Parts: sequence; C-alpha cells; structure tokens
Amino acid sequence: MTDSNECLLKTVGICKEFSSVQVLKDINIEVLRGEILGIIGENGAGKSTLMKIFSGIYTPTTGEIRFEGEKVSIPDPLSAKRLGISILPQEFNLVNDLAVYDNIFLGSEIKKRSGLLDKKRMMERTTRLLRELEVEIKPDEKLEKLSTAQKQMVEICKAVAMDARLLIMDEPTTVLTRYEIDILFNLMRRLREQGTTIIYISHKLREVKAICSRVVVLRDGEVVHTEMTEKISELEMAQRMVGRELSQVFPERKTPTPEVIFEVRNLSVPGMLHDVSFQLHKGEILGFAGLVDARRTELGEAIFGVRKRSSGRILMEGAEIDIRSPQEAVRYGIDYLSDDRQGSGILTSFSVTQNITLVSLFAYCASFLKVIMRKNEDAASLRHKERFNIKAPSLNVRLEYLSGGNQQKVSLAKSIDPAPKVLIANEPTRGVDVAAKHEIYRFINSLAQTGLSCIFISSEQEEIIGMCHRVIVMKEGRIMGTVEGRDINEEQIMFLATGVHAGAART
Amino acid sequence: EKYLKIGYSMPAATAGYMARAIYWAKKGMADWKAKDKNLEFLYVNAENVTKQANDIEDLMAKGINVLIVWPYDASVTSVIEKAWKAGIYTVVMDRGTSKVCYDTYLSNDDEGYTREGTEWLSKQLNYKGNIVLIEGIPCPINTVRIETIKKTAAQYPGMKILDSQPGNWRKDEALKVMENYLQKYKAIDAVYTADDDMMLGALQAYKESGRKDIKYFLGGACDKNVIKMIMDGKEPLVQANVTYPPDQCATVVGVAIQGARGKNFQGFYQKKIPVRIILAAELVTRQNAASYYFPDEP
Amino acid sequence: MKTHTLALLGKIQYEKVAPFVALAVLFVASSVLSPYFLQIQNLLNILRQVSYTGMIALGMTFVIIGGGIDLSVGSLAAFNASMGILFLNYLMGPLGNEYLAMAGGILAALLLGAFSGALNGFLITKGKIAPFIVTLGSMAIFRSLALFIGSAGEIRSVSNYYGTFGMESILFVPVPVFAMVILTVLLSLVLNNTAYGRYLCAVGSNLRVAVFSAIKVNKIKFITYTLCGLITSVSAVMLSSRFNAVSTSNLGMGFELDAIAAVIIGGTPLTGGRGTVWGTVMGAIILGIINNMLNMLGVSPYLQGTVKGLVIIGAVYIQAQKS
Amino acid sequence: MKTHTLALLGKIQYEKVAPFVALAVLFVASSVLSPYFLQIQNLLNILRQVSYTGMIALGMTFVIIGGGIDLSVGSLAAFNASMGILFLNYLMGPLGNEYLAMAGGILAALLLGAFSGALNGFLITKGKIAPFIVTLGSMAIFRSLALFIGSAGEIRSVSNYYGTFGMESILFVPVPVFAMVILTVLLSLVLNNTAYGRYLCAVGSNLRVAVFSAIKVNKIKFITYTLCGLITSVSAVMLSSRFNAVSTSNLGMGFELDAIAAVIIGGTPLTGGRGTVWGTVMGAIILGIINNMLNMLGVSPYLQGTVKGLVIIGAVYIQAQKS
Ligand SMILES: Nc1ncnc2c1ncn2[C@@H]1O[C@H](COP(=O)(O)OP(=O)(O)OP(=O)(O)O)[C@@H](O)[C@H]1O
Ligand SMILES: Nc1ncnc2c1ncn2[C@@H]1O[C@H](COP(=O)(O)OP(=O)(O)OP(=O)(O)O)[C@@H](O)[C@H]1O
Ligand SMILES: [Mg+2]
Ligand SMILES: [Mg+2]
Repeated sequence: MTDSNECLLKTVGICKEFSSVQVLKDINIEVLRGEILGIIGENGAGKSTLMKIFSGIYTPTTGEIRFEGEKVSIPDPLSAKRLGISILPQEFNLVNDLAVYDNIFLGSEIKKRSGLLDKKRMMERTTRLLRELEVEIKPDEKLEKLSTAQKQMVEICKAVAMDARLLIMDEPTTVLTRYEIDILFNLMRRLREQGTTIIYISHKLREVKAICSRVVVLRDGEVVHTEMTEKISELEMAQRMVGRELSQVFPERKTPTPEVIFEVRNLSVPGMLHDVSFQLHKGEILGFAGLVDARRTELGEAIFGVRKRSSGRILMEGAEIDIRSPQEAVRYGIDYLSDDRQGSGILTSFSVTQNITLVSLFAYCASFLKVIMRKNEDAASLRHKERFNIKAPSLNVRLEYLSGGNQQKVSLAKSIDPAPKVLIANEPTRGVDVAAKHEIYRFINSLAQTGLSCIFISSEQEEIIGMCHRVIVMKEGRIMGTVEGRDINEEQIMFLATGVHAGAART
Repeated sequence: EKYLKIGYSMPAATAGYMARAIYWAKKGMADWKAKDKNLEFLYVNAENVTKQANDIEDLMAKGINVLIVWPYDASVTSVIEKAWKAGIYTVVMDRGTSKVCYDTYLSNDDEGYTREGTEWLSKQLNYKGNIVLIEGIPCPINTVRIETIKKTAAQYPGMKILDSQPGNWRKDEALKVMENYLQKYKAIDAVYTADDDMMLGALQAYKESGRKDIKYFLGGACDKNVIKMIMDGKEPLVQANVTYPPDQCATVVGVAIQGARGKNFQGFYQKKIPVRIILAAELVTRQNAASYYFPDEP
Repeated sequence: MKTHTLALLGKIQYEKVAPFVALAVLFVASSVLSPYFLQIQNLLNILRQVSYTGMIALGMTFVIIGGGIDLSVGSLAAFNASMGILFLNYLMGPLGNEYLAMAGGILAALLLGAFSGALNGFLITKGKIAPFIVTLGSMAIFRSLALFIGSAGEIRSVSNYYGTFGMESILFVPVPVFAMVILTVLLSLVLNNTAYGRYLCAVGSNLRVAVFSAIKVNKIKFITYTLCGLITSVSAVMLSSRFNAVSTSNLGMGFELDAIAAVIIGGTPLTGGRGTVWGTVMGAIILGIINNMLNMLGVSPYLQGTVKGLVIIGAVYIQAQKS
Repeated sequence: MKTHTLALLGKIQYEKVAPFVALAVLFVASSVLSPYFLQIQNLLNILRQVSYTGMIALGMTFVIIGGGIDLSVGSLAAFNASMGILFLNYLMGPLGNEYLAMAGGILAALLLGAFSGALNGFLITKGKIAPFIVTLGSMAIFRSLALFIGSAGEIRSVSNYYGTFGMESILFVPVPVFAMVILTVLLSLVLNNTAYGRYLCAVGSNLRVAVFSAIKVNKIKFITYTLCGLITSVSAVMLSSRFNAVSTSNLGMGFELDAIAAVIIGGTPLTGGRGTVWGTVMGAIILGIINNMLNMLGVSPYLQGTVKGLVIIGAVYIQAQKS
C-alpha cells in the first residue's frame, strides 16, 4: 500500500453494471503521481468503461474514487475537467463540422478581454502543438477533410491542450505508425517530466512495455494482476490477460500462385494519388506501409469506387473493369474494410447480425422480393461471432453497446462475409487484443491459402512484416518502392517511407 | 375616357366560395376590358395579411390609379390607407376596414346573411327545435355570422342551439364534425353551416349515419350544386339557401371604374357614386332558385 | 448474460410500445371524460377519420426513416385525385362502362401518384437538392396545378359508384380503415423483413456507412419517395371517393403536418435511421382521438388549439420519459 | 500539398458564396424581365417585405444549426404582438404619455417573446421532447391564445405613433430592414466569434461529442430557443407596427415555412452543425424577389405556386451543383 500523497487517484471497490450485467467487478487500483500506468486486457475486459468512469461519462454502480486522497464524485465530464482529468477516448471525440483548432479548444476556448474568441492565439497554440507532434495539418482545416491518422493526432492535441493533471489515453496509437508513435512517446515522457500523470491503454504490448512504469491487467472486469513493467515480459502480459497459453503469433506463409488476379495501372486522384501501379497475385497478402498521409486509405477508397479517379486502369483476372461505385466493386469480388470504424465501417445503431450481413444481404434473401431469411442470417453471424470470439451479450444487441475491439471484429466480419476475391483491409486489427489478433492473422492467412488475395494496409510494422508476402511502401500518394522476402524488415520499410535511414528517422 | 390602371387584390382561394369569387372577379375584369380599351388590370392574390400588404405595395410600385381590395381582415387598413392617401381611387369590398380610408365600399350583408337563414329555419321548425352549427375558420366575419345566428335564434324560446364547432369552411372537416355531433346528440332538428361546402359535408355524414331525425340542412352562398338540388327538389333536407353573391367581385369592377371616372349609375341624381353599397342577402327557395343558378361557376 | 440480453431487449422494446402506452392513457381519459366516446360507431368514426392521413403517415414514416421529409403529400393528394377523376369522367364517354372507367381513373391516380413521388425522388437524388426544399417546391407546384385544372373549385366525378365504394364497409370495417390496416401490415413486413427495409434504415442512420457498404443509396431514396407518392394517392383516391369529388383548393391542406406529427408521435425520430410502422398508426389514432374529443367536450373554437397542443405535447412526454 | 489545401479552401468558400450566386442570377433575370424591378422604391419594398420573415429566419438559423426546428414562430409572433399592443393600450391610460406607453408595450412583447421561446426550450431540454413536437404544439397553443384574447378579430393599438415608427426610414433604409441588418451583423459575430457559437455548432453536429467535451448542451439549446423567440418578437413588433394592429387569426400564418425555407436556401443544412447567417438573409431576399416578380409579371394566381416552386428548387439547384 502506497500512502495517498504519492497516489493521485485511487479506486475503492468500483463496480459497473449495464442493465444488470457486471462489466466491472470490485476494481481497486492506484494511479501514482507522475507515473505512466499501463492498463491492458482483452477486448471487452472493461478498460474503456473504467476510463469513462474516471472522465465522468459513466458513474459507477458502487464503489468510490479518491482523487488526491479525497473522495470525489465525477457525475459529468465537466467535473472531471475541473479535477484536471483529461481523456483521449477510444472512439473519435471530434466535431466534423468544426475546424481543427476549434476542436482542440472545444469547451476551453481562449477568449479576448471582450469575451470574443481569440482565434489568433488558439491557432498559434494549435500550430505549436501540431508541430510538436510533427504533423502537417492547417489549424483552420475542416476536420472532415482529415484522414483517420490525422484525426487521431488532432485528438491527441486536444487531450494535451488542456494541461491536465491526469491524462487518460485509450488506445491512441491504433492507426499510428511506428514513426508517429515515437513522437507521441517523446511527448508523453516530456509531459511526465512536467508532472502529468498518464494512464495508457493499448493492445500493443511492446509499446506498453516501452512507455509504462507499471501495468494493470484486467480480465472480465476484474484486476487480475499488477506489476512493474520491467518485471513482466510481453508474452507474460498476454498470457495474464487472456488467462491461457498463447500460440505462436504469425502463421506459416505459403507462397502465393504466380497468377496475377488483380492489377492497378497508373491510378491517379488529383491532389491525392499520383500514378500508382501494382499487381496482386492470387492468394497473396500484399502489404502497404507508409506514414500518415501516405494516402493508402485514399488508394483503397479509389479502388473501391468511393473516390473519383482522374486516370488509371484496373484489371481483374486479366480483364479491365471500370469501378465507379462500391456496388460495382463488390460485384467484381472486391471488398473494403475501412480504418474509420464508426465513420464509414459499422452502424452503431444496428445489431451485430445486421452489421455483419449488411454488404452481403442479398445472399440471405429469398425470392425477388428479397425477403430476409433470419435463420441463415443468424447462423452466419453466429459463425463469425465464434470465429473471432466477439464478446456480445447477444447477436441482436446494438453495436454501440459493444467494446471498441469487438466492434472492430464485427467490422472485419462484415467485410469478409461476402467472400470477396480481393479484400482491401485497412487497419484490420485496429484495437483488437492479442489473442484475437492471432485469430485474425490465422484466418486471413487461411483464406489466402484458399485463394483470397489481400491488400493489407496497416500501421503496425510487426503485422506487415509477419503477414505479408510483399510490401509496397507509399509516401504522399506515391509508391516509393516494394520490398520482398528477406528485405521485408523495419529498416528497409522506414527508409522507403521516410527517405531517411531508419536510424536517423527515429528520435 | 380616362386611362385607368386598376389594381385588384383579393385573398387566395382557400375555400370553395373564394374560388367562385375569383371566378367572378376575372369575369368582371374580362367583360370590362372587352368593351373598354382604356383599362388595364393588375390582379393579385394573397394567402395571408402580410402577403396582401406586400401585394398592395407592389401594385403601387406599378403605378396604379385605382385600387380594388378585398381585405383579408380589418388589420390591413393602414396599408390601404396609404394607397388612399396617395390619391389612388380606392374601393374596399366585403370585409371592412377599421376606419374610412376608401372612396367606395361594397359589401355583402353578413348580418342579413345569417339573419335570413336563421329566420327561415326557425319558421320551418315553427320556432321550436334543436339546431347544431358548424362554423368557419375563427375570424371576424365568422364571428359576425355566428353572433347573428345566436341573436336571432334567441328571439324564439323554442329554438335551442346545441353546439357550434369549427369546420373551417371545409367539406371534409365539416363531415368529421357532423359525424361527431351525430354521436353526441340523439335528437337534432336542423343543421346550419352558413356555407354550402360545409353543408354538403355535414349532409353526407348524416346520410352515412342512416339517421332519420334531422329535417333541414341549411348552407349558404348558393353553390351551384346546392341550387340545383333546390331546383330539382329531390332532396327534402335541402330546401333553401341565402345569397352571399360572389359576383360582387364582378360588380365591384364596374363600381370602381364609374367612381374613378366620376360617374354614377343610371337613375342616381347624385354626381358621386354612393360611399357605401350593401348588397342584399336574398332567400332562395324552389320558386326562385332558377334565377340564382350559374352552371359556369367553379 | 441472459438477463443482460433481456434487459437490453427490454430497453429496445419500450421504445416500440411507448406509443401504445400513450394511446392507452388517452383512451382511458377519453372514455372517462365523455360518455359518447366508447360508442362503437364513434370509435369506427375515429378510425375512418384518421385512416386518410394515417395512410399518408405510413409513407411518410419510410421517408423519415430514410432521413428525408416530404412536405408535398397534401397537394400531391389533391392533384392526383383531381387528375384521376378527370380521367374517369373522360373515360365514361368512350368506355361507357362505369366500372371500367372507375378502374381507369383510379389506376391513373395511382400511377400519377407514384410518378409524382418519383419526381421528388429524382430531384433529391440526382439533383442533390435537400428534400425539404424539393418537397416544399413540389407542394406549391402540385397545389397550383390542382387549382389550375379545377380553377380552385370542385372537380366532381360523373360516376356515382365512385362516390360510394370509399364509404362501404367490409365486415363492419370501413374500406379506408381496411386499406390502412392492410398497408400497415404490408409495410411493416417490408420494413422488418426485406433487404430494402434494412437498407432504408442504414441510409437513414449513416449515409457514409451505407455508401461504403455498397448500398445503392440513391436507388433506395428514389424508391422511398415513389412509394410515399403511391401510398398518398391511395389515400387521395379514398378521400375523393368519399365526396365523389375533389376540392382543389383545400383537399389535403395541412396533411403534411398531420402526417409528420403522427410519425413522430408514433416514436420514429425525425433524424431517421429507425422507426415503427405500427407506432405511426398509433400516432395517427392519437391525433384522431384528440380531434374527436375536442368536439365531444365542446371545447370553445378559440381554445381548441390550446388543448390540442397540450395533449400532443403530453402524449409525447409520456413516451419521452421512461425510455 | 499547398494546392491540395488551397483546393479544399476553395471548396469551403463556395458553400458560403453559393447563395449569393443564386441571388445574383435571380436578380439579373428579374431586372431583364420587369422594367419595374430595378426601381429604387421597388427594391426598398422588397427589402422591407422580406425583413419581417428575414429576422425570424435569423433566429431559425440558430435553432437549425443547433439541430432543432421551431414551427411556432408564426403564432408566437401573433400572440406576442397582440399582448404587446394590449399592454400598450392599457398603459396609455395611467401613463398618458404615448411614447412611454409604446416603449412599455414593445418591451412587454419582447420579454414575452423571449419567455415563450424559453418555454419551448424548457420542454425540449428538460422534457426531452422532440423539438418538432414541442413547437408544433406551441404553434397551436400560441395561435389559439391569440384568437382567444382577440376573439379571432384584430387588435388595434390606440397609439398612432406605434403605427408609424415601423414604417419610417433611417437614411432611406426602412426601420425593419435596418433592424434586420443589425441583427445579422450581431448574430454572425455571435456565431463565429463566441464560445456559444462554437458550442451551438458542436451540439448540432454531434451531440455525443458535445456532451463528452463538457459542454452544457441543454443550456445551449435553451438559450437558442429563447433567442429565437426574442428575435421573432422583434419582427412581430415591427410587423404589427406596420399594420398598427394584429390580425389574431391570420398574422404570421405560414411564417415558419418561409423562415425555414430562407434558412435552407441560404445554405444551412436542415441537419444542423453548421450554417451562415448572411446566407439566410440571401435566402430571404431570394424568396422576396420571387414573390415580387410574380406580381410584377402578373402571373395568374393559380399558376403562381408552380412558378414559385420551380424557382425555389432552381435557386437551390444552382447551389447544390458546383459545391
Ligand atoms: N453502454 C453499454 N451498455 C451495455 N454494455 C456495455 C456498454 N458499454 C460497454 N459495455 C460492455 O462492457 C464490456 C466492457 O466494455 P469496454 O469498452 O470497457 O471494453 P474494453 O476493455 O474497452 O474493450 P476494448 O479493448 O475492445 O476497447 C463489454 O462487454 C461491452 O459489451
Ligand atoms: N496536408 C493535408 N491537408 C489536408 N488533408 C490532408 C493533407 N494530407 C493528407 N490529407 C488527408 O489525409 C488522407 C490521406 O492520408 P492518410 O493519413 O489517410 O494516409 P494513410 O496511409 O491512409 O494513413 P493511414 O495509414 O493512417 O490510413 C486524405 O483523406 C487527405 O484528405
Ligand atoms: Mg476500449
Ligand atoms: Mg488512413
């Protein structure tokens, strides 16, 4: 037991029920001043819920919170803010209709003496913050114009902008690449020096080990382990949170057939993509690496038919195809898994089943009237639920009641349900826990064995390196190069992505 | 002959009666134009008082020297006054203004309209019976009419007004109201709506209900179908009507032209045209119905 | 876990039953307040009185679920019914046979209805114009066309039978009520059991996701407005048959507000994405009962608005709370 | 990169200027079509004619940006103006001084207006009732109260000056136009340069985020409806001064549709989250020009609706395309 003056926040027997199901059971944790505390656990373990309790979005069913030794109640976000608790939530918490700087200062605007907004100063501070994070975004850019990764960076700025005493980061790095993550970590270290306490949630155990001083492991809403990070290995962390031995991470890669199933020639999108060409072999997993604003998302969207191409040809099984809309793409056997889960991936107001079968719905319909056959639908979604072990109270629960990672699993299930020949997977394992990741890797791999070809966009280099047969590296909408076999390693990729040698890129 | 640029502003056709009024207004304008080249008509319709105020301003902007206006209600007075003060020969019709700001006023007789009706109805029921009313849209003329009905009926102790609910001068709404009356009142002797659209709606509700107690349905303003009914005499429930002539809208054109040119009608010894002309509300029965039948009206 | 599911379902369920609750409360209140309310005939009257806007509200439900709105329904009804009757009258000559002519007229009205709706849909999808504006415009256009062809007066049908079929009853149930019930059953099947229904909700709840899910968004919207136009015409035909005529100046006036009100009172959010067809029917009936009671209690014409407003707000308040 | 961002900016800009473009097109067309159109007096007329609904539309803009809607503005105007005049007339006795009485009456109307708006806001936030329903209800309520106090007739003011001040001009600009311009400047300042403005957009764009960002959502909504009520009363006072009376049965009829139309034609989406105050003014003027031209060209009354509808749709179509 540490005495309260070096302990910033302390929970005593916190429980949380959602409509009579226990999500958190008797949580007792301490957050020490100036530490970076890691919290890990399977999808649905209760991490975000706990954080939402700290930030006043949920109130605990029972139990109490001690802040600076005193018992506090945090009924709403405002009181959390007053205590100096700032959260960077798992799902984007940004207003699309407002500019970047408006978002960063939303709720804590800088005002002139006249009471009017001091836009100039807010923009200046925004520019400074963004520069600290080394992202190139205009402070007065409309948020909706930004990419997932860029939004994430803005989200980070927003959380940092109000210099909080306790900063909670719920999976901030899911769409970030190694490069930005290093920047983020430097920032976090600096903050810690300035005395900010940080709670850091992630499924990337490597990061947890790298940045956190202590780690708390949650399983099914209970604290099962607390440990100094130097005393615990990644593997052990993983086993603690899953509660069983883990199989080896990446499955065996079988070399794909030489047959080219899909090809892109000189694809361009004005101001976005410049003369992109590549080939995809049957059964191949083709990785796309790059930093923020590599525009891989754009490439994916352009192929899938949601972005207008100015030029370029697309060939499927040798024949040229003209994709002008997602319907056509899907008809040709191409499907896309979006990295912007709630923005364009899933419908939070729809049930698990309804989401999973949304793209492939006709396959579950009878007669020309397209009557949905519930049985088949449920059967299918049940298969997916088990395969990815989606933690959901039932198949007809609205997705808003699922944890982030489980939503991601649904999103993946949705994109593979139509059994595409070519899957464009953008950040497929975003926010998914280790165990589930392994399942997903194994699954995609097995599909590849049976002839599925996959365009694998990911910001996690381990993933890319572990999964892909070939890796194409992009930068600002151009292909910088391709690495194969032996050459698939960090140095090569970073070199192509940044144009600088990895050693230098890292600082 | 003096060249007249005549602006004519009326409320829009929101009920059957107004449609007929507009028909006559156009007829009046067409007839006069046919026989006199020195006339120009600018005709406008308004859905509400604000629009009507705008209309009058627009007409003035187009430089009219005669204004014929059927005010939505007296609240438009001050706008009309502006035109009048600007030296435009102003003829106000039907619904009055709240002060004298016109050269001539031509109107139907709202009080006489429902007095005639109520008297007839009372007489038919020999001054004893239960009647239900269906009102129009709550507004001044409606108030005048309903008040008059109540006043007139009050003279006869036997005449009981059971209820008075708004049917907004609409057939379908009058029908609903009547359906509900029929549930509410087990014995009704007559239905008075002072409007033929509403009367037809009420009549239909009664027919559908299969009840036999009601003896008279009295509407008003001589819808051509109703007049036909009376002429043919095949519908014992509908035996009379009272005029509220929509052709006032045609008459008024003549009044305005004569007045603006400083003439008067045949047989008047005065130089100037009368300041106020009130058209009689006439009782229409099978005997005289034929002369009130205008098959061309909408 | 079980309990959890049930609880969640429970939560979802209440939304669905809320309108029924509100209706029940109103129903009980009415039967206490007025001795006439519970008469079978009165209840049948109410049902028939609401059936016309009720049907339209059903179409409106779909439109609103899809994230749109249709202000044109009222004038669309007037215009199509007018055209239908004109066509009927025209057919009487050549065809001679009254029934054929009637069939022709009705068919014309329905087709034209679907077409008018499709026109809205076309402008909204291809023209990329806000539904509110498109239908505000077409509201004005359809009305003025109706006024024009009927010079603001009545358009009567020359067939007498046309004037009766809308008033008949099938085993005590008035025809329009019958039509409304059938439509309700059909539409709730469509909404809950067909791909189209599922897509409609998707489009309404998040357009972007719908697009990424390879849903033909424009097609769905187009179909929906067409459907709404068609259903509106069914109601229009029934209504005009009631009077064997159309009053071009005021048939359908204000229907759009009544319909939208019914939809929202019925528990479908104006923001779209979800909704219930049965709820809408409840909403329509709630409005009908209010109007009926105003007459039954003989509320002064001036104050009727106040009472109506208060009750509407109250009815929705009941729903808003527990859910 | 540069070009990229520039392009984006360009796009954002067009949204803002689109209404002006539409207006320009209409303006040129009108001046070609009618010799009377360009007369100073006519242009001033148009401005004054639109200023009344224009002001209301400004309040409506805020409501809509906040993700709500207010159908009650029209009857609210009638009710508050009536009360204001009654109070004025009452004051004439004790105070004797016409100007004081007038000030009193106007003040009363404005306060009552704010209060009425606040009532809407209260029901929407605390009562958790959909804005559409609340304001649909209060629309009926305010109207019926107005009818009640004026027994459906007109309420005249006994002060003559009251009837003139609204018609006067400040350096050739009619008072109501002046008021509209001032309001527009103020409100666009509020929208773009105050925290409240930001919060309003946040609330309308994404309620969840607004809540998470520790914004007092209900307070923002409440303020907005109150503001709308207040502004509506400013317009109501001007309007009643124009008539020196209020037609309780008719004043403000259909204003809600005109106002909402102006907002949307002005480029503010009905879904809220963003919007421009100046755009709304343009929208109002566009509607005003359309009405003016219908008279200037003497379009047949029955066909006016058609023309109006087509032009409205066209005006928005122009905007919808390039953006
Ligand atoms: N609003 C809610 N209503 C009902 N159940 C909920 C709600 N929010 C979360 N849950 C449930 O609580 C459990 C924990 O959710 P939580 O989001 O805290 O998990 P998590 O640890 O953040 O998982 P992930 O790593 O995927 O983000 C999940 O089973 C989820 O289904
Ligand atoms: N300078 C910029 N200004 C505005 N938007 C930009 C800029 N640079 C890139 N974008 C946006 O970023 C997106 C492309 O970059 P993005 O970060 O998505 O590449 P990415 O490889 O998809 O990133 P991730 O790997 O995280 O998906 C596009 O949506 C584009 O609008
Ligand atoms: Mg989480
Ligand atoms: Mg991306």
